[in-house]
Amino acid sequence: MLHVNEINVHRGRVRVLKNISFRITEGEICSVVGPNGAGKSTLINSISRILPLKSGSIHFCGQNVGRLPPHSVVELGLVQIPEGRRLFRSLTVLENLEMGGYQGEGKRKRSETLQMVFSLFPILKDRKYQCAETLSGGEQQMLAIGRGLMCLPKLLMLDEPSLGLAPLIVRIMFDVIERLNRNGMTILLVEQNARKSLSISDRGFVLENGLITMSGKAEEIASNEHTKKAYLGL
Amino acid sequence: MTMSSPGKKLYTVLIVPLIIFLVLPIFAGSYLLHIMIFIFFYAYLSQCWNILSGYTGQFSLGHAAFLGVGAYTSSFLFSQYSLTPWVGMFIGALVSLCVGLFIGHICFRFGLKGAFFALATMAFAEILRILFLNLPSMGGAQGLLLPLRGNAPLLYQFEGKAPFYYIALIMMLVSVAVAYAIERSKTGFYFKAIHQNEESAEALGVDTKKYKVIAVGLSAAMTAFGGTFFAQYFMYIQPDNTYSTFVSFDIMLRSIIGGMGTVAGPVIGSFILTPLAEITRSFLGGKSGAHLMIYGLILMAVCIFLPQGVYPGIKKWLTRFQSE
Amino acid sequence: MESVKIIQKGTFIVLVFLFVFGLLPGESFAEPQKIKVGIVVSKTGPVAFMGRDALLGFEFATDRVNGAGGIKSLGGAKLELVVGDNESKPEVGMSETERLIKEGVSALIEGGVSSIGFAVTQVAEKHKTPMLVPLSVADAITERGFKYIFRLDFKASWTARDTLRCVKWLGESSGKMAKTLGLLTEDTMWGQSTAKAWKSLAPKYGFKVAGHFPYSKKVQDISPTISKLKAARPDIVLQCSYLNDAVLITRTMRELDFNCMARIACGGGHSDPRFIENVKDLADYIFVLHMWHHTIKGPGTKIQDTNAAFKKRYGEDINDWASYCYDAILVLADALERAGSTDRQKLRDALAKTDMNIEDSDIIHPFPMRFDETGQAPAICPITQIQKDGEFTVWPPENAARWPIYPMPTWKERGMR
Amino acid sequence: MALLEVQKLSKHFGGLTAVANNNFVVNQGEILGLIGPNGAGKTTIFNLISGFLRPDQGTIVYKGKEIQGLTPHEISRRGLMRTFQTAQAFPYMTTLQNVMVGGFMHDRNRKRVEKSALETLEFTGLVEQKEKKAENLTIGDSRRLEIAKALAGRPSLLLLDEVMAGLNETEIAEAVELIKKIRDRGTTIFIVEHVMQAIMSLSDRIIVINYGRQIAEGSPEKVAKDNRVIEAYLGEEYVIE
Amino acid sequence: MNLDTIFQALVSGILTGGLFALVAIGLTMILGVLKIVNFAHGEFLMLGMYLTYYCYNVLGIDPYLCLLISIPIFFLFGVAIQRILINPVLKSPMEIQILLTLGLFFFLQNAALFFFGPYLKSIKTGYARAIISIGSVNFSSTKLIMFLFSIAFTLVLYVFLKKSDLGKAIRACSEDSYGAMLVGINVRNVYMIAFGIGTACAGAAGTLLMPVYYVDPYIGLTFVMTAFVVVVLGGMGNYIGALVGGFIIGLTESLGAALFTASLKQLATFVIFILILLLRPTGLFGARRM
Repeated sequence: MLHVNEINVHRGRVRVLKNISFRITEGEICSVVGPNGAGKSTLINSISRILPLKSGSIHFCGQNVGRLPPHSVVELGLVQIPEGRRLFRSLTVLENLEMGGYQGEGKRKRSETLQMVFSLFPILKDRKYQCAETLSGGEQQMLAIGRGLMCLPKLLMLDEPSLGLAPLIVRIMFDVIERLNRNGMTILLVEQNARKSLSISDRGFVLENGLITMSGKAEEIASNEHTKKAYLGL
Repeated sequence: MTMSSPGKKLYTVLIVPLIIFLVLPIFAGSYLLHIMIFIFFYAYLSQCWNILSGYTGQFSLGHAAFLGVGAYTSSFLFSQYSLTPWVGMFIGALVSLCVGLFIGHICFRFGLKGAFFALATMAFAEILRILFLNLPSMGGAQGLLLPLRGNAPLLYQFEGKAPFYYIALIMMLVSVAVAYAIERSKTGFYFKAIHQNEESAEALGVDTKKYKVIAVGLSAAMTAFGGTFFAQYFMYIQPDNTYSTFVSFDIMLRSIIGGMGTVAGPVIGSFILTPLAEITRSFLGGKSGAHLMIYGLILMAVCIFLPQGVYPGIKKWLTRFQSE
Repeated sequence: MESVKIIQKGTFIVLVFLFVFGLLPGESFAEPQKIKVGIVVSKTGPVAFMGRDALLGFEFATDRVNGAGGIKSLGGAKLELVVGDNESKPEVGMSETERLIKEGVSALIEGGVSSIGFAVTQVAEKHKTPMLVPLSVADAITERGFKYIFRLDFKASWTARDTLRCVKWLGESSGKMAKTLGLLTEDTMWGQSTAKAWKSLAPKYGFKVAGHFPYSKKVQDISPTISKLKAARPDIVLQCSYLNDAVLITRTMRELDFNCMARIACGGGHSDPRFIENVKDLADYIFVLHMWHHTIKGPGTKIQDTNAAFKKRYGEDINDWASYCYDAILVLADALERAGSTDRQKLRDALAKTDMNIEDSDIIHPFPMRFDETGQAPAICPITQIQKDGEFTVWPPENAARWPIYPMPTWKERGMR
Repeated sequence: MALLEVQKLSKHFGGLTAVANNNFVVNQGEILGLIGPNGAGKTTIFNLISGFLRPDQGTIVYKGKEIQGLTPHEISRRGLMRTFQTAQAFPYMTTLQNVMVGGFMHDRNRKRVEKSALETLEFTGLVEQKEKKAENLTIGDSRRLEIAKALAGRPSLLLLDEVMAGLNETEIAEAVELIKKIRDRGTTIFIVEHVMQAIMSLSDRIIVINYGRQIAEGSPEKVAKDNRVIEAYLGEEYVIE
Repeated sequence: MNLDTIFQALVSGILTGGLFALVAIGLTMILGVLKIVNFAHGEFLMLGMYLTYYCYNVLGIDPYLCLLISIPIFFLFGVAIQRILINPVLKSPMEIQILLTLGLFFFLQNAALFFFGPYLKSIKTGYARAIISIGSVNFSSTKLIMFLFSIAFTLVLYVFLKKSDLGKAIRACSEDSYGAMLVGINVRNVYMIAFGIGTACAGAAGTLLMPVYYVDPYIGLTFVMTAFVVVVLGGMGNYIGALVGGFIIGLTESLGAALFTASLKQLATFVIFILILLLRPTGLFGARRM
């Protein structure tokens, strides 16, 4: 479904991603594990076309997205839920969600998707007319995911969805992710909480210093000695 | 990082234009001298601005305030108490220093940054302009007409242009020397550190507020000397030609065009912009507005194609050219 | 080292620059066949409109002098105008004056507002180049002991004197003497100094100042000021306004129903033909102090003929600024004729001995054109009144073309409210 | 002996409690670790100690004097210096100049500062990068630079905020060595770190916080076995209700 | 002090305030969405006035009808300016952006001088004569129309921003352009549209101002200075703040002129400006709020 081929990405003069290649097949959850600053967010941002590629190509559903503007990538169904949520803080919850379904297919199916999001996160329905910034951290993360869902993603990329959240909320988040996956959504998950994310993933890879140092089945990675030591705190 | 060999080279390179500048008044006509005075004078003012805005990154849109305070102080003392502007300019600098410290203190105390600081300085200059327009003791809108005393070097008045030329040249050289000294001193390191990362500078023991206020004060005091020069050269000042926002624009444009935060930037900017204004005016002055239209176009072109200023832009281009 | 490269490149730029300017010729004097006359006017900037009118006057007079055979004592040499733009800024004016002097002009003529006048006259004096001042009115211009500056027009303080004389004459001739004055002035040099003169002169003529209301000429809404003026109830309003504020004030006066016995405005915006264009009949009954007006009654039809010729060429009457600029060229031509030389010193001496008048020369101002030791001519300020069918000179009585309508009818009486 | 003593330290942002009633000491000469989940308040504690934030409550006593309420530069001049989580160098200065900024704290003589800055670069292994602009450094080098800048100010207590984030294994080993070397020179170190292998091997003691509250304190071995720590931070499965 | 004068000042202040608000709303939108300090904004107003002048004098189009022309024209003009000039410097440091808008300012001002001449121009319509008197307070009908249109315009804009998708997208971009990009909003287009709307506001203000005021090439700067004050007062990017700020500044200036002298009234404005900058840099109503 997503085919990332030999991409190199620079930030300033620093090469952050070095010849990264991987594939994501439809219906799976794939986890990216790695230390802070290894280039995980850079990876997601280059797939979203926020950051330019130095070389390499990205194909999504057979289409080359390496030259498209960011909003067209979203329209194709390649949607990112960014780290730090990036909500429109002074807009209401409803307005935030509407912005998710701003264009194309998302706009046409807006009211249906809205119902879906509200059934997924009932709390958002109650807070419909509140400003986003008045929500708690967990609610904001739900809103961020809801807003992403409004774009009708085929592949959802989540960047640190459990960052700074209470354990209970983290559990809900992971539940939601699994549920979305069961309903047929493909998911690329970047998570600090490697143990948790690997446990729900089908596949995963480890990104260190801009290189993929390991990839394979999630269980394999979780049981690897190195990853255990470095990221699982065991 | 030793300075001795490049240092020597630097002096030899410097000496050629310096000799040309020194002997220029012998063979140059009055008009060329006049333009040169303008170039030096604006290079000086722009360097003063650069010390604050280029190095410290605190963008001032109101340097006319300091120019005006300097000009008014020395001229007022001269016309009312016959105090020679040679002394008056130091008093002017002192007053301007106080104004600068005041503006700096209250702006930075409340943490004004970026566009907010810029707009605040612009407002301060406007306030001074309106105030002086309505201060009868300062001549109000009529401004101050300096008493003519013929050729009186002790009173900062001269028959010809050459003395003004040398004064402007010295002012420019002094400002360059000051900027150069600052760049290599602790203060300069701190200024640049504040510009590039204020939080980090603070963590490294830099009293960022103090150094920002120092930068405003220093820049203000130096600009005031320019004010006295302005008054003595024109012999007439009024709020609209000293405190005007356009004067502030004129001052800062040279630095930005030449390259902010570099020693040479303001000088290069002035050598480009001042003659440019003269040339466009003498060639295109025939139709109202044409030359200033060109001027505006050039400014926009610089922003789009050489956003770091002409000097760093050219340097970058040259290095690329050499490496290829 | 970075700095070394900076300096190297700096040197390069300096050398290129010097080369470019070095190619320009040094100071040289014009061929006798052509006498270069330098003119420093505002072609751009906020007072550009003034510069444009001044240029018409200069051009018209120059063509007239040249058409009549040029300067005969110099073998029929023609005048050639070299125009510099001061961008309405004193420092640019200085710069342009320097340039013109470098280009070898024999004499200079200033054509701008007083603040620029100050600056440029200083340059001329320094270079011992005679300069005629047809437009700047600040008193101090001829009070600095300069030797090369000759002013054709009046001093600003004389406008205060003449307006008050006119008000007094209006009262005496109609039997309805005004008592109080309201001063409504813009707040730059011109307005402030005139207001000062009015305040000090008013008691001498028996008037009381009911209030002084300065405002900024860039005003966006004048109604608070007018409503204050209204509250002060002056019999006479004396005004110093530029064009934009004059338009605004006139409209606002009607809007707020402000009435008085007479409004007398000192030149500036009110004397601009575009004033009436912009306010139409609201302008009626306003007295305007002019530098000159084409309805001035002079000997014979000389003034009318000159004006007609001008109007034929440019489609408009000679206005205040153009009139003095026109005379300035004639005065200069006369001096050149007498000096028989383009030498600046000789020309200066000839100018100092100028003695022309409207009867036996082509000048169009009805006062003798000669300069006292300060370089000042004894100018008078004619006052006109805008009436339904046009604007006519009403004062001084000996040059008047019409009888004034005084006191002016109220807005209600005029059916405009 | 306590070099830094924190009592009843609290900080709220709006309704959110970032740090709640923290009490701990940093002893002279030790390496104290501070761990906890993202958003637990670690960086806030560093910001409070270094003066970038004012505490709502509590006292911070450093070298026997209360320092809460002082500005950051005043605190750093007393020898309590910090690094930042995201490397915050002066991007357009060279590495050497970056370090010199810190060095000017105790000396205004440019030559001497330059000399001691070179020594610091030598010490931190950056000397080959001295003419490189900071913006062009690799992640590893910019982390070192972050430490070097602070070291130039000759701190007696150094707060290190995730200086190993994003480093690979060899680099982490080097960083651990460097930190040990710094401690051996007599600088007390208070460190926030996510890299477990590093913090476990470095620290003499470790404090664990969650939701702004201290949930455990003690030797690395003890903390690693603590149930609450495993639950909150080390990532054991949550108990299903 | 005469009570009539105060009432008159209050009314004039509110009427002018409406116009200030309209100019400032355009500026605040550009500031809020693109983070550009636009010094050329006053020149758009000036060009709007010239457009209205020529429409009326050459084509005989009523000035208020001319709104239908000036709004789309200035919208497109703004879009073009954004594409060609502003877009390249969006990521540049602030000083370059300021320099660019200053360059544009010089260019437009002198282009106006070049093409339209230095003279003051004003138009005279039949209904400009009508005067409304309430007690001792007088004002011309054109000022009232200007005021009503300004308010209506501001409200339409407000509803547009509040209710329409595009309006919400504009607000979203001014909140977090990065987040907007990630939900599929074409941020580049939104920037262009926002700049276009900002310019159209200035153009519309020019059209509304024309029957009341006069135009020459130099009037832009006075209005843009006032507009900056209003923007900072109301909070950058805050539309209701700009409306209220416009009234506050309008009242300050007219009451200042009534109570002190007219030449000092701007002093009051700038003092307010500095106080706001120092004490509430986010403006009276906070930055970027609806």
